[in-house]
This record gives sequence, structure tokens and C-alpha cells, in this order.
Amino acid sequence: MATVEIRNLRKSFGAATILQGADLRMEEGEFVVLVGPSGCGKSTLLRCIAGLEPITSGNLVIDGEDMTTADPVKRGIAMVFQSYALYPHMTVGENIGFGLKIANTPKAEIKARVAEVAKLLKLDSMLDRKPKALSGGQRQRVAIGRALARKPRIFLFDEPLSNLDASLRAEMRVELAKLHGSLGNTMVYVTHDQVEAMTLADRMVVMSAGKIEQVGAPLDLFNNPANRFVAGFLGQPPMNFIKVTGASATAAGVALGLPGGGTVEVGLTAPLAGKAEGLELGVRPEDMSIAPEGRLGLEVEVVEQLGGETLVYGLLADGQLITAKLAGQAGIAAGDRLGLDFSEERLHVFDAGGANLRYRTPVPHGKAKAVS
Amino acid sequence: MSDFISARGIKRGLSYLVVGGWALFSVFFVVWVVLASLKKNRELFGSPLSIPTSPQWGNFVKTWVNNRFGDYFLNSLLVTSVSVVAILIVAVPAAYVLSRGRFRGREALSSFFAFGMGVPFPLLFVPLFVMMASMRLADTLTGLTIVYVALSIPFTIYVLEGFFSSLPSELESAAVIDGCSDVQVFRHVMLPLAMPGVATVAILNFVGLWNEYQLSLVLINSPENRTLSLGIYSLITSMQYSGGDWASLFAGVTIVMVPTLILFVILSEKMISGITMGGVK
Amino acid sequence: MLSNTSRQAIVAAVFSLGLAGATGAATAAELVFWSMWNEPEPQAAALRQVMDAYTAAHPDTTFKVVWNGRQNQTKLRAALQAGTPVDFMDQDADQLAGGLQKEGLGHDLSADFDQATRDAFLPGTLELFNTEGKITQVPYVYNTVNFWYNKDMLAEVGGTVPATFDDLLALCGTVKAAGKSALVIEGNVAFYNVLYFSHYLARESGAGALVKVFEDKSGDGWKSPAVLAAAKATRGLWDQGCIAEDARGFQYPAGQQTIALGDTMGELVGSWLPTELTESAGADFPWGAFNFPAVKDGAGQSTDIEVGLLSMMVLKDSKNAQEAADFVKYVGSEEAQKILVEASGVGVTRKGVAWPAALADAYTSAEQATALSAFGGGLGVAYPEFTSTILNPEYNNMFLGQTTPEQFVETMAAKTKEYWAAQ
Amino acid sequence: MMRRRMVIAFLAPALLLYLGFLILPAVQAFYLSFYDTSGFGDSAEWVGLSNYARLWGDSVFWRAIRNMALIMFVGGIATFGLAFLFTMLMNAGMKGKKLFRTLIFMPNVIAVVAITTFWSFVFMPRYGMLTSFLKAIGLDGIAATAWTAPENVFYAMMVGLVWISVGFYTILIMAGADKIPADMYEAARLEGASTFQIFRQITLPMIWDVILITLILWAIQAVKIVEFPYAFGGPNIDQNLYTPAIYLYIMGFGQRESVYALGYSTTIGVVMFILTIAIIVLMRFLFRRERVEF
Repeated sequence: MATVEIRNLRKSFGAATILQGADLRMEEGEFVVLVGPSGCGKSTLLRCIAGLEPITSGNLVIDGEDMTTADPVKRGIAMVFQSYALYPHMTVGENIGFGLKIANTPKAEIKARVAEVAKLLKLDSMLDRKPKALSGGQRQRVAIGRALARKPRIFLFDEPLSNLDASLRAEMRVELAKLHGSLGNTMVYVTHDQVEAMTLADRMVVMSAGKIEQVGAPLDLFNNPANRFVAGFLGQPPMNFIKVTGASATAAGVALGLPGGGTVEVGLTAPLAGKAEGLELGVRPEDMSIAPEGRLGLEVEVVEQLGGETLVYGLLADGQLITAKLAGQAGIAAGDRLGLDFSEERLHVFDAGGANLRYRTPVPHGKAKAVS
Repeated sequence: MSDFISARGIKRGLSYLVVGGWALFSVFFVVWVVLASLKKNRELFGSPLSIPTSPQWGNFVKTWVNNRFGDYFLNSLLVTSVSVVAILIVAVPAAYVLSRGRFRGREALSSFFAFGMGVPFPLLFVPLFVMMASMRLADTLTGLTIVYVALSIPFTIYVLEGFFSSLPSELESAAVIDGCSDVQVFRHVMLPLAMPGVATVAILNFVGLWNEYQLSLVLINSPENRTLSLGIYSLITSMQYSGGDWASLFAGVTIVMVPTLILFVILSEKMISGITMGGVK
Repeated sequence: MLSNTSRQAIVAAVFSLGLAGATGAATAAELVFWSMWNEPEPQAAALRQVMDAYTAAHPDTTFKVVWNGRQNQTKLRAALQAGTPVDFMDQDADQLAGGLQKEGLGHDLSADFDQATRDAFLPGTLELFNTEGKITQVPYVYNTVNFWYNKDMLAEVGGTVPATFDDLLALCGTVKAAGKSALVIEGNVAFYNVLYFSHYLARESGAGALVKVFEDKSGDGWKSPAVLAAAKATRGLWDQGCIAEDARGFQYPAGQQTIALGDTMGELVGSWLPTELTESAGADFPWGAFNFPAVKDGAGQSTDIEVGLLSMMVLKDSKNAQEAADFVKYVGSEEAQKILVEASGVGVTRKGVAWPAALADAYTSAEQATALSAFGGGLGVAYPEFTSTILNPEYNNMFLGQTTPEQFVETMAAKTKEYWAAQ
Repeated sequence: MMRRRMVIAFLAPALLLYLGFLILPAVQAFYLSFYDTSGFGDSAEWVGLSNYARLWGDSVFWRAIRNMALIMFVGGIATFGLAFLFTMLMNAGMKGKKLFRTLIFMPNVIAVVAITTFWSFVFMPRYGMLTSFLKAIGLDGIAATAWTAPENVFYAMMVGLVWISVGFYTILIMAGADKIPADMYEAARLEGASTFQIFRQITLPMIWDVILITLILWAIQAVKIVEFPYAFGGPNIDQNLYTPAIYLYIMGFGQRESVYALGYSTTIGVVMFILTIAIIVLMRFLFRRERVEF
């Protein structure tokens, strides 16, 4: 188990800057998920932690020791790759024991450790097979087994589930969570899939364009996004951003004009001063409800019945497209006119620069969650 | 519908005729050379398409013993195998570093090696001989081997670079994470994975050097150091003044041809898939 | 298995060690001989016998032979650049003349060859390639250029040996009437084909005519009527049916094989032909040879012949030049020359040593020779580059019908002028 | 991560051998091209660029260049045409593809001398196999052709050369084509494309990078070509078969006549080398095209 600290870490390839000064601290035993769209630099950050990419500037500290330039093997890490990266010329057993062999571990010890790991991952019957002869799920488990065998302080996962089909992915997600529970190691996990991120993470790190946008527990991020990017990235279907028709400061916060003539008044945590131009109202689809006298009028274009819930896509009075997610099987058809409403507490207001004007600064950084 | 089928059938048949005919011609060629080696000279010129009436096995005896093809065979085997092993020892690591390393001037160096493929070998004959002689390696199999290795480097590196660069980089990362040093990554992971490519260049170089005669003609004088292809060459030049014993020539050609053919029959699939994997990437 | 040479080297080494102990500064010499023969060839075996005989008589002198094959001189060039010690070597005389000898790398043997020794050579052979009275190469194998033919066939068709070029054309008709061809050529061997031209020109204008034509630096030498006549007459051999039309495509040695197969009566070529065809024609093939016939009103005689000699040369830088010279002299002795004839079936250069039966006519031709010149009228010795890159291919083009005799003359005149202008 | 030490250790042996035994002699040869020398003794004379000037006006050299160009273009069109044809036919679902592929490639592993002697017996007038074959099927008129007469001999040689080359290039091109996903072909078939259309519209564009590399390989080989025509020409090679490398060899190392123009001969080699580089650069420029991803 280990803490990992990243201080102002920068990474560039020639003229291209991939990471522009990341700061992050991961606690012992934490499951940290790096999430963001492709190209945001999350994999590069992971590879910098692993030691696969030299760090351009800044520091990497593991367990209080500066590891910025240390060899990967000295960092006490193991990594599971997207393509599993199993050695095709070695058997499953050799793959799992390879790291130990390189570390000159005695043969008997390697054998015992491989057997132990294989048992844990239910791979015992296929130790003599070559990776070619395994299914996708089995390969995935071998890749994890290989990481386990060396008893690393930190596990790194680089989109490990993206090559599996949907049902297997769900299954493996659960297994990973269990594994984390039983091992208790620090794990750093990269994905672009927000469902994986939400379900697995103790803490989530949302990244975009080489920057860390926000760090926090999944639900904190969902409920209290720092900016428009995080708000839009998390949640399915994504949050609606409604361009307001006008804004004026009030004693409590701001009064916003809605398409179709309605207004809404909400409190702000940040001063509005001078930022009234280009404000957007953020409403999650699931926070909307049907109300004939509601503040938003919707002309329904498409209705998706999902059984447990209903997705309604439609146009506001000024032609903006929004989505509403309604519980149950609502009897709505394309062409209907609906009134929608929402509760003020769940609203977000974003200024032209994307900052959430209703963002509440969380309790000072610390143990967001008790260590298990 | 039946029209359609028969038109297709004709087309299909035509494909087999063209491709099969061409392939059969290769077989015919080998069979003809072997048959020619069993003929009498008179038969050979008078009726090249006939089957030898009384096989002249003596042609082989004459070639193997009198023309010393037995000795040449051993020389060829020695020079070719040692050269191939040395080429691999030298070129495989270089190709690996050139295709997977990250250092300044890598591309330039890689092009610099490729550049050697454009050098016409006859250009090098005299300087090479003088160099060999000053190192006391002229007319030795060692000298010939060194030259073979050096001159095979550009092509070998070119093909192998293609191989190494086609290997997934995640395996390299995985090995690093598993604690491999850079040399261990090469030895335990990348080299075993590049084995098909290594086998291919080994075979290609073997075949090429086995049949090489221009360089050896310049560098080797003594009959006891001659290789098989020089043996063939001396049979051909002996035609002037001594007379053409064509049947023995074909016996010699058969002796030269058989090892590469056997190698080819055993390894053709590996060789062909290898050529393409590296050569065209 | 120990090879001959290495076994010999060991013997020599042991031997010289023993000697050195006994006599101090011994005169024992191991002569390094680079040879144009390949070891399995009978000529190599014969030379080996000659050397053994010599060593038997002169125990101090042993030999280390490198059997290089025909590219001997080229290989020697590289070896000399690298400072490899070589005492003596052999090669075609004309190639030596244009190579080592021209570069002044031959050891002068004049002092070693007294008049009696010189007189023992067949007429002209020792002098042909040795200039300014110096002897730097010593011919030991003698090839004459003649029409080599199947005597039986000549008798069968009822022909006689032609004395004039017209007789030759007439003979062609006779042979053709019998369904055979009188002559055959090798389409790709230009230096064989050019023999027709050089001979005809020599018969017309006398020996050495071709060199004189070329040495007219204006190029006008080619415009003399004799040149055009020679071109036309030799090209005429095709029109007269002397040579079968498909012979244009024969690639050496396919053409000469037709003689062995009984399709053709003969070929204008060196006296090595019977040896070269032994395998296909059999040892008892009825070989005959006659000289290129005379031309009407020509200045040359039919006994002016072209010859191909193989010579030995002692190298200037040899540390054992004297020993080597002694040996080379020995190669010209009756004893050695007889060994060569018997063991390898070649013609040799010493007077009175009979050539093998198949070469009997060649010996007569050599003995009665009134003038000698090298192949192709000797132009290739004096001007090898011009001969091999211009004359031979251009003549071959004309001879094989790709250009006309007139075009040939034009081209040669222009190229000759160009050649001299560039000098 | 690869350390500098390993990079150096892995590269050094190859680099040293390459520099010492290929680049250094090549540079020496280059230097020799400014001299007039027979190569015997020390009689080299500095002549500056006059060897190059002489080469420019040398009709034999131009004939060799012409032959080289013929091999490159005519031989190239034949070789690649046949290689494309075989790739197309074999990829259209022929059985025994591997066997055919192997047999077509086979001549490549056999010594050139064996192949050229075989072909000289094929083309030999009067008794040759081609003549016998044509006579056997009653085409006596064509059978009488002298295939190796001066006007034909170059093309006769080219037939043999193309025969070997087709095998090699078919393998390269087929392997490129094998990397194209099968569903692309299936999609095209569903749209009703013919075998040729599939080849033209799918295979060819998708293996463009392979084709570029094979074309460059072919061009390099065409410039350097020496063994096949030289061996085909026999001990006394006809000028009709000269390529620059053969001319180089003959000028520098002699044929029957004692021509020993070593300086001049290396000049030819230098020009050949420049030609190779120029062709590579030109090809890369002419055939520049985006690599297709799949």
C-alpha cells in the first residue's frame, strides 16, 4: 500500500504539451480513476506514474520517496494494459511468473506464487496454455494475475476493460471492485467510460486537454461539478445546457430569463459581478418533471421508451434541443407539447468561461472516505 | 443460372490454368536440371527435352571427387552458416535499436544503413581485396565471411526493422513494468517475438550467400578455399581451352541447388510469410 | 583430408627447417606460381608433373601453386596492390601483353635466353609479344587459328580443302547440297567472328593490315577499298549459305556442338577446339584443319596465321626471380614440352615436339607459318579497349546482319577518329 | 527505456562493419574515379572529372543505360503485371493457394547460373526446348526464329529475368493484400464488383504502401542488376546484354581482351549509385500518397 503524490507534473513530446502541470495526491488503498475524453492526457499521466514515460518537469513521490526518475521496477507498481500485452511466446504460467523470474526469485517460490495467483483468479487449469488459446475474459484475468504476482504497492490499469463485450465488462467490473476490496492496494485506473469510473472510483479525477478539471468522490463530482466540462462529461444522457434570454442580479443571487418567457431565480456561491453575459442554465434530464404549468414549454420530437424510464427529446420555444428523463412509462408521443419544471436546488449556472457559479467548495482536502 | 455457373467455371478453370501452368514450369525447371545432370553431353545438346537413356551417375562422381565439389560443399556450408549466424548477431540488435529506440539521429542512421543497398558491389571489389590483404585475410574463408557479413547488413537491417516496428509497443511496456532492463526487454520479449523475421532473414541470407560468386571470385584464389558457386564458375570458365563438360556442370548445379531446395521445401511457408511481414511494412 | 597444396606446404616447411639447420643460409626457394588453370583440368595436372620433374632434378626449388583459373591476371592485379608475393604466373599471351607486360611488371628474361634456346621455339612465337628485344613472357602453349573441320564429312560430300576464298564459297555450296552447313559460328563471341574479318584483310593487304588501318588517326584507313571488300566478303558467307541462318542465335558453345553432332563441317577457331569438344565428339573424331584461304590478288599469304599463345611470366618484384627464370626456361625444354603434350593434349611452342594427333594439321600450320599475329590481327593487343568495346561488337553487328558493310566502315572511321582525338 | 549505453552497444558492431567494409571501400572507389589507372602498380594519374566526361560521350555506356531502363520499365511492367494478375487470381478464392505461391517463388532460391543455363537451353536455336516445342505443335515458321540472335537476345534474357522476379514480387504483393480485412472483399462482392474491379478498387489502393516499396526495390535491383544477364551472356557476353554493372565489371576486370580501366570502371559505379539514390527520391516524390489505414 502506498501514497502517490504528483506535484506540478508536466509532460511534453517535443513542442506538443500533453500534461500541463498536474497536482494530485492519492491516499493509501484508494481506488483512483482518471477519466476524460480520449486525448485528454490520462493515459500519459498513468504512464508517467509507471515510469514508462520520462517526466518533463515536476515531481512524482511514492510513499514519501521521490520517484520522478526512478526505474519502473523500483516504483513498486504493476500495470494492466488495454490489450493485456500478454507475451504470446510464453504460457499463462510463464506470463504470470515472468516478473518474478526477472527479479531472480527462486524457482520454487515463483511456482508457488503463480499457483496462488492462478487459484485466486481461477486460472489453475490453463497455466500451460499460450495466450492465443484463451478467451478475451481469460486473457484479462491473466493480465491481472501477472500484475498480482509481484505484490506491487500500486496497481495501474490502462483501460483494461475496453476490449471486452458489454456483459463481460460488467462482470469484470464487479470482480475488480472485489479484488480491490480484498487486496486493499492503491489502484490508479484510466478509462473513458464514465460508468466504470463512477462505479469503481473512491475518487475520480476528471481530465480534459492535459489538465485536471476536478477531483473528488464520484457523487460529489456528479452533484457538484466545478465547471461546465465536468457537468457535461458525467451523467447519461448528459446535462442540458440552456442559454438564458436574460439575467439580472438579485439579492439572493440571479434571476434568469428562460426561453418561452418564464424566469427562475437561484442563489449563487460566486459573485455574478460583470459576468451576466452568456450565462447558461444546467439542468440534468432526470431533474425535470412534467408540469402542465411548468416554466419550460417543450415540443416533443422523439420519445425513447426504455421500460423503467422514458427519454423525451424536444425543442424549447427558441429552438434549443433538450432532453428529459422521466420515471416510468409516460404516455407521450412525438408532436406533443409538454410543460416541464425542475427544482431550483438541482440547477447549475455556468458563466461564459464555463465556471459553475453554484459550486460549493468541499470540506478541505483529506480523507474523504475512511480507509478500509 | 446455369449459364452463370458455367461462365464462372470457365473463369475458374482459366485461373487454375494460368497460375498452375506457371507453377508447373518451376517444377519442370528443377526436373530438367536434374535430368540434364544424368545425360551425356551429346544428348544434352542434341535432344535437350529427352529423358536420359542410361543415367550417367558418373557425372556426379566426377564432379564430387575430381572437381572437388565435396571440399567446396564443406567450405560453402561453413562460410554460409557462420556468415548467417554472424549477420544475425550483428544485425538483429542494430535493427532493434533502430526501430524501437528513441534517440536523436535514429531516422538518419536508419536511412544511412538503407543507403548501403544502393551501392553496386563490383565497385567494392578492389578496395575490399586490398583491405583484406593488408589484414592478411585475403584468400581466407574468414575474410570472405567478414565481407559477407558487412555487405549483408543493409538489407538485413532493412527487413528486420520492418519486423520490429510491427510489434506492439505495449509488450515492451509490460516487460519494463515486469522489471526487465532494456537488454532484458530485448532478450526475453522482443527477440522471441521477432523470431519469424529473424528466421526469414536467416534463410534469405543463407540462400543468397550460398549462391554468391562475384565477391568470392575476387577474394578467394586457392582451390582449397573455394565455395560451391566458385566451383561452378570454374567449371564454366574451364570450357575455354579444356572443353565443356556440360553434364558435369549440371551435376554441379544440382549439388548446389539441392540444399537450398530442401531448405525451401521445409521452410517455405515461414520464409514467405516472413518476407512479407518485414519487407513490406 | 589434407589437400595437395597444404600437404606440400607442410612438406616444404619441414624440409626447409631441416635444411636451414644444416646449411645455414640455404638457397632453397619455394616459388609461388599463380596459374590460369583450374586444378581439375588436365593442363593443371600436366604442369604439376612438369614442376615435380623439376623439383626432382633441383631439390632446392619447390612450388606453391594457386590455381586461379582464367581470371588469373585480374586476380593478380588485386594481389599485387596488396603486396602479395608471387614469383611467376601464366596467362594468354595477348592478355599479358595488354596487362602486366604493358605495365612493365615482367622480369626481363633476355639474359637467360641464349640464341640456342631462342632458336628452339617455333618460328615467331617468342618474338610475337616480346618487344624491343626484351623477353618478358615465354609462350609454352601454342594455339593456331584455322578452319577446324570434320574430315569424314569433307570426304562424304566430295569436297577438297579450299586454297582460295572462292574455293571456300564453292565448298559451302557442295556441303549445303548434302543438307549440312559448311560453317558455324557462336553468335555471342564477337572475338571469334572478327577472325573472319582480320584474316580476310590480312590476306588482301598483308599481315598486320588491321593495325595499320586503325593507326591512321584520321580514321580514313577504314575507307580503303580493302576494308569494305573484307566486310562484304565475310558478310557474304551468309548469303552463300556457308553458315545456317539460325547460327546467328548460337550462344557459345552451342555452335561448336553442332560440329560434334554432325550438322556442321567446321568453324574458324583456335586449335583448342578438338579438346573442347572431346566430351561430345569423342576422342577419335576425324579432326582436320586448314588455314584461312588466299584471296585473289591479295598481298598476304595463306600461311600468315593468327595464333593464341599461353605464356609464363616472371614478375619483376619476385624475390626468387632467378629460380623462377630457370624454371620457365625449363618449361620450354623438350622434356617439359613433351609432358605437356602427353598429359594435356595441347600444342606446344618447341620445335620438333610433335603435337597430339588431332592437332597434326595445326602443327604443320605452325611450322610453315610465314607471319604470326595475335587474334584479330593483333589489334586487341595494342588497343584492347577499342577492340573489345568498338571493333568487335560493331563487326559482330555487321556480320550478323544488323548493319551493312558500308555502315560498318562509316562507324569505324568515325569512332577511330574520335578515339585518336581523345588521346 | 533504452539507455544510451545499450543503443551504442547494439549499434556499434553493425555500424563498424558497415563503415569499415562497405562505406570505406565505397569512398575509396569514389576517390578512384578521379584517376586514370589500370590498377597494376602505382601508376594512377589524377584526371579530375575527365572519366565522367568520357562516360558522358561513351555510346557503350548509354547502351547499357538503355538496357537498364528497358529492364526497369518493360521488365517492370511485365513483372508487376503478372504479379498483380497472380495476386488477383489467387485471391479470388483459388484452392491450393499456398502450394502455387510456393512453387511460383521457388526459382528465387536457386543459383542464378542454374537458371541462366536452363534458359539458354530453352532458347537455343535448332535443338532448344522452345524450338522443339513449337515444332511439336506444328508452328515450324516461328520455331525457326533465332531467339538468341543479337536483336532478340536481350528480350530472351528478360523473359528469364521476369520469370524469377514475378515469383518474388507476387509474394510481396500477395502478402500486402492478405492484410486487407476479408469483409472489405465481401462488401465489394455484395455490391456486384468483378474480380478485376475488386483488385482495382480495393486491393490496389489499400496496398499502395506495399506497392511503393516493391517498386523502389525493383528500381534499385534494375540499376544494380548484373548477375542474371551476365550469366546469361556466357563467358563472352554480348554488348546487347550489357547493363551498367556489367560494363563496370568488364572495364575494370577484363573479359577476353585485356581491358583494365579501373578508374573509368569505378566512375560507372559512382554514376550507378547516384542513379539509385535519384530514383528512390523521385519515386517517393512521384508516388507520395496518404497511407490507407485499416
